[in-house]
Amino acid sequence: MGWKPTLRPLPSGPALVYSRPMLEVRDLSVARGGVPILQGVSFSLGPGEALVLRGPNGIGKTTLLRALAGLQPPISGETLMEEGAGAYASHADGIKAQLTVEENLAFWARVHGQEVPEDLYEAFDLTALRTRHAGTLSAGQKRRTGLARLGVTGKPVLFLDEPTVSLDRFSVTLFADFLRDRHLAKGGAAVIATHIDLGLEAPEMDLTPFAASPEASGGADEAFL
Amino acid sequence: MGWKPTLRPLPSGPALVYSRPMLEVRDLSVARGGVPILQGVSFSLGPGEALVLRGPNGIGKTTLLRALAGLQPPISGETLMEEGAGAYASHADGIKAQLTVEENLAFWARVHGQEVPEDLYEAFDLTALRTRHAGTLSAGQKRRTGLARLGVTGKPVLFLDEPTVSLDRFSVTLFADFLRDRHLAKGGAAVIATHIDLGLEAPEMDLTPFAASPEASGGADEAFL
Amino acid sequence: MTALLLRDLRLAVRAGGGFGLGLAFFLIVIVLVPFGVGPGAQTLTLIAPGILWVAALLAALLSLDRIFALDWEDGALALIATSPLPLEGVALVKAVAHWITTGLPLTLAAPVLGFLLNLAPPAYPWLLATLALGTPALSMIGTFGAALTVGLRRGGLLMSLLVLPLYVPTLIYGAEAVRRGAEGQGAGTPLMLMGGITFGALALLPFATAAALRVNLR
Amino acid sequence: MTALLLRDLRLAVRAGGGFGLGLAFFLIVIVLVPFGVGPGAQTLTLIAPGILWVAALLAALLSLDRIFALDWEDGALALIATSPLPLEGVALVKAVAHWITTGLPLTLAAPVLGFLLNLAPPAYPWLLATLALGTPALSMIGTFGAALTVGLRRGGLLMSLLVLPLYVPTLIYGAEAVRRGAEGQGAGTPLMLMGGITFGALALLPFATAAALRVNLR
Amino acid sequence: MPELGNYAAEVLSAYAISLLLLAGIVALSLRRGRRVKRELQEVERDHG
Amino acid sequence: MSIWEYANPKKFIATTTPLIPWAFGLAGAAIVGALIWGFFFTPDDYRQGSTVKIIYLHVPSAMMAINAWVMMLVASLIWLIRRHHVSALAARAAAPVGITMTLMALVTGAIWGQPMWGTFWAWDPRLTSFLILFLFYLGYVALWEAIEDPDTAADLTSVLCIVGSVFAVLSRYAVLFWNQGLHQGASLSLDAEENVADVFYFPLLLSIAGFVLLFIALVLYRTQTEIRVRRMRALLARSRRAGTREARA
Ligand code: HEM
Ligand SMILES: Nc1ncnc2c1ncn2[C@@H]1O[C@H](COP(=O)(O)OP(=O)(O)OP(=O)(O)O)[C@@H](O)[C@H]1O
Ligand SMILES: Nc1ncnc2c1ncn2[C@@H]1O[C@H](COP(=O)(O)OP(=O)(O)OP(=O)(O)O)[C@@H](O)[C@H]1O
Ligand SMILES: [Mg+2]
Ligand SMILES: [Mg+2]
Repeated sequence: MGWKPTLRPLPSGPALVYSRPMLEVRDLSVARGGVPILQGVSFSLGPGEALVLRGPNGIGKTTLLRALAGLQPPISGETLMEEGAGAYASHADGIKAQLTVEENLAFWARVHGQEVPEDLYEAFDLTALRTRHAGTLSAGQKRRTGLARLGVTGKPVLFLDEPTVSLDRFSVTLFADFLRDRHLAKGGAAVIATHIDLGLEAPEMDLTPFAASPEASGGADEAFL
Repeated sequence: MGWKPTLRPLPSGPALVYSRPMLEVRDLSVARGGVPILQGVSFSLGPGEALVLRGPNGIGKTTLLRALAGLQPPISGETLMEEGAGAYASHADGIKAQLTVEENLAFWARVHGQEVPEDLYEAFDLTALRTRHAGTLSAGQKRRTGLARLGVTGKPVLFLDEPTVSLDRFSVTLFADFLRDRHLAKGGAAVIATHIDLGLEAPEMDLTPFAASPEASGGADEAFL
Repeated sequence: MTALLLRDLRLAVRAGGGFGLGLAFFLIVIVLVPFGVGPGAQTLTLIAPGILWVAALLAALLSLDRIFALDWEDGALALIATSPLPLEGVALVKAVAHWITTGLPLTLAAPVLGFLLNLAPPAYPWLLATLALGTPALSMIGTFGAALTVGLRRGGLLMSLLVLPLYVPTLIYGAEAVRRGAEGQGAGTPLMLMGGITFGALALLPFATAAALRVNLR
Repeated sequence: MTALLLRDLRLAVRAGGGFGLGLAFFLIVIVLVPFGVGPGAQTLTLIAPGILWVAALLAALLSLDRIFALDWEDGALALIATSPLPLEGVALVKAVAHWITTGLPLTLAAPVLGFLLNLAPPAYPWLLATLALGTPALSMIGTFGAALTVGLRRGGLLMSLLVLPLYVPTLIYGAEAVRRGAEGQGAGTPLMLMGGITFGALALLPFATAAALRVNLR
Repeated sequence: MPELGNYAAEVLSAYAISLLLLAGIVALSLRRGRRVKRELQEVERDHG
Repeated sequence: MSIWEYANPKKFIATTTPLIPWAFGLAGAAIVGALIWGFFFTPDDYRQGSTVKIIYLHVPSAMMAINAWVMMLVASLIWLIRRHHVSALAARAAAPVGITMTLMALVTGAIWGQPMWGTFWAWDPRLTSFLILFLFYLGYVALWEAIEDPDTAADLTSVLCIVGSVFAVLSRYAVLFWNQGLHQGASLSLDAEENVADVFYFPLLLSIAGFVLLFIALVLYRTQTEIRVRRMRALLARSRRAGTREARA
């Protein structure tokens, strides 16, 4: 926040026109802890498209997603996206242990001015857990609740950081189905960092080639080099 | 830990005699939140053997591991293991953000009265990160540090709950190698709950058939039914 | 916005850290002081206004770290920041929720606790008035302090250090008004000055708080 | 054991929540009190022993939640519990670490702060003696309270509620000894009684603390 | 009504407050007890 | 048959249900009788005037405030040693009753203090000890409320109750050391010389008996409520678990 990711807002128009990208990233470089991590990342996503980010631990997937979501400023390059169109989901999913699954989702729905769709519980196999306090869920059940939150944000562009951690295989399929049938099919887009196979037909991008060279410029420390 | 898992300590003897199990679980039933979760779990592990626990989210893998590690009492059944032979590792890995990787490992080594083996850093690809504060690591790097901790406990029986969360494929291999070559090969044993394929030649046990029936007896709530 | 307020109040009630506790802490500090300074009634009457205000301030202080820290730890704060809610509004709502769970019950209970410290009878209305007017400022200033330290794990003590100096003017006017009231003098001036601080804080600090949150989320 | 102590001290220094802060809080409370009760020198002299002790107690209190909560959240506590260290020893070490980071600096700094409150000169040695003897009890009792509430997120306020009543006897003897010292009377009796509490607490509370930890880890 | 002398206000308020407190705890206990009993019956019917 | 059989929740409910109306009835009769007797049919004290009538409320409530804590301590020990759920729940059930009694003793005492000592509140050791007892009760109840898992809560509150009892006693002595007070000594001593006059004594005894009965009735009833809450919780938890498994299958 603070810094707004949109440099030039795209001219608005019907959301489903295929040819206009929903998210365009041009020559982006990002830093973490004052050190450049990635440089020259470019891609663009249209409605209904997803991109899977790959790369070894520590290459900068989390950093890139945070920059795209507007949580940290990039060193250089630009991100074009309609203002307020992005939703970010990380390991920490903002689910309160003291509230029930239903109350948690209802809160996030109200924050985004949405309703909780009835079939959302089914889509994430949460029907039997609706009235459970989130604190008493198993790791995977809690994660499913966190993912179900994405269904009530109403945001068209999702930035997902390792969404399937702790999920069993069946739940991974549930999540892939959700993404394909309920998000992308409705004209949404998604950037997903993951180490496993999601079972989603989406292009993958390995970040290894974009690792910043040691001489890369930028980063908060640059002035002192 | 309050309740002691060892019912009858095994007669001590040379640790590597194959025929004597290091961990024997007989007809174990466990509860969570006062409700029986699993019943009738039995298995035994000899030196050099590992067991992979499988099952959908919420079946009770975490609960079973906690009971085996002695963190919670079982409803019934017994766990035979030499006292103090087990080490438990969960999602939370006790790595302090303010200490460096080296300091973190050194602390756990001293707690267990061990030294940090020099090649441990290499085994987990941490050599370049030794002097980094753990707080500045990426999710996977932090996880590797948490796993490296297992190399300094000196405990022969490991209970691992989803050890490979956030790890990339290469790191998963590193971890499997560590387990195979440095732990099992030296006569250790391990029980591992995971949803992914570790690349380890170990028997798997699906917990689904052991799910407690709704009429199962036991659990703190039993007196009230 | 109301969704956030309701959720915060519900969490305060459920999490077993809400309503009653700030009050109980207030009570305890008031009870401890005579153990320290001795049971003499005159001494107590003399220091009662000051001690009541200092205790109110500490009770407000001790609950500050709940304002943002829980939402920070589980990631809810980052999610709220990327939601359509304006962060300034979020800051204000958080302060209001804090006031409802601490400042308000404190104000209502203060007269009863006045007895314990042998507060002079004419001071009671002033005690109520200053607390009603002053505790919102404590909550708002505290929210700002909480926003500054939200990224630090268990930054509670540091936050106290940052916040307490900011509380000084409110404390001085508040205690002074009660003291003058106890002596039967008019206490309108300190009361008005305190009101000024409260409204100023409510008008301006949400912006500073939001800025601090943005920096911490980066 | 020493490994744990050293780690805790190192964390306290690094985490920016250690040494200085408890002290700074102590200082601020001492500074706030004259703002609250007014600057009259006699009044201050009168209440100085009590206020000094109450402030020391609050400063100790505010840092209690760091004792176990951080280790709880990142799972280190469960790992320590399954390690060869006896949990009773862990409880004692935690209390010692807390004392070194708060009680000790507080004791050393108290005479300086006595000046601010116009403490009577003969009281200084007694202030030092009571704090040196009493703050270990505060740390140990606080560690017990922290163990009771460790499972609760941000249970700080609840912990205060549980711990402060337990502090009452220590506070009474401590402040009474200083007051008698200030008046030039012998203060040996309260000092000895306080010593009894301290040693009793150090001998017995580690067991209660370990029991509470075991329950919470279950 | 007995003659209470100078202290009528004190004595009467002591009785009033005490009886109020006693009635309060009894009423709260009974109310919660009844509600829980009713809810338990429902739960036993639905899930027993 | 061992007494511990009543520690079974079902057995406890079955046994106590017929007793509760009697306990409530007798308690009500005794208290109403004692208060009417004391209020209308006893003379004024030559020194205290009519305020002596407050004794029928003040002394029984003060005694029950202490007795309730002692009962909680015993129940906590039984829970920790024998792990009978009913005793843990009885301790929980008793705490709010104890709080009420403590408040009542404090309020009647404060009102009594106004004519006798000229102030509502003085830091007299007796009164102060009661205030500390009140704080202990508050902490105990707050801890019960804060912990979600009932067995964990029972364990931790029991530990707190035991440690708290020790410190409550220490506080009592500390307070006595700190300030020698205004309050009168025990009036119901065995030494007949020191007892209050018989006119006040018998209604007072009746009132005390009524308070004891009321305490028993309330604790039994509230324990039943706590047992039902636990039963409800257990049934819901099990059926939810069954539901999860079906959904998956
Ligand atoms: C808030 C204040 C007070 C509290 C907490 C309090 C508490 C107690 C307690 C604990 C007892 C002991 C019962 C026993 O051990 O037998 C008691 C008895 C008594 N109190 Fe108070 N008291 C308070 C104020 C007063 C006042 C102001 C008076 C009147 C002057 C008073 C008169 C008595 C008398 C006459 C008894 C009966 C003597 C006895 O049986 O011990 N109390 N009170
Ligand atoms: N606060 C920080 N200060 C300094 N360096 C940091 C900080 N946080 C992360 N880094 C470094 O930045 C790099 C990128 O981290 P990032 O978290 O983006 O990796 P990642 O691709 O998400 O890895 P993973 O798959 O393990 O989650 C890593 O090398 C990491 O060590
Ligand atoms: N504190 C609790 N109170 C009540 N029920 C709980 C509690 N914690 C977990 N459960 C329930 O117990 C069951 C077993 O949980 P457990 O964490 O052992 O599952 P798991 O097999 O580890 O699942 P995952 O793969 O998601 O980690 C789940 O159905 C969960 O909902
Ligand atoms: Mg990452
Ligand atoms: Mg699990």
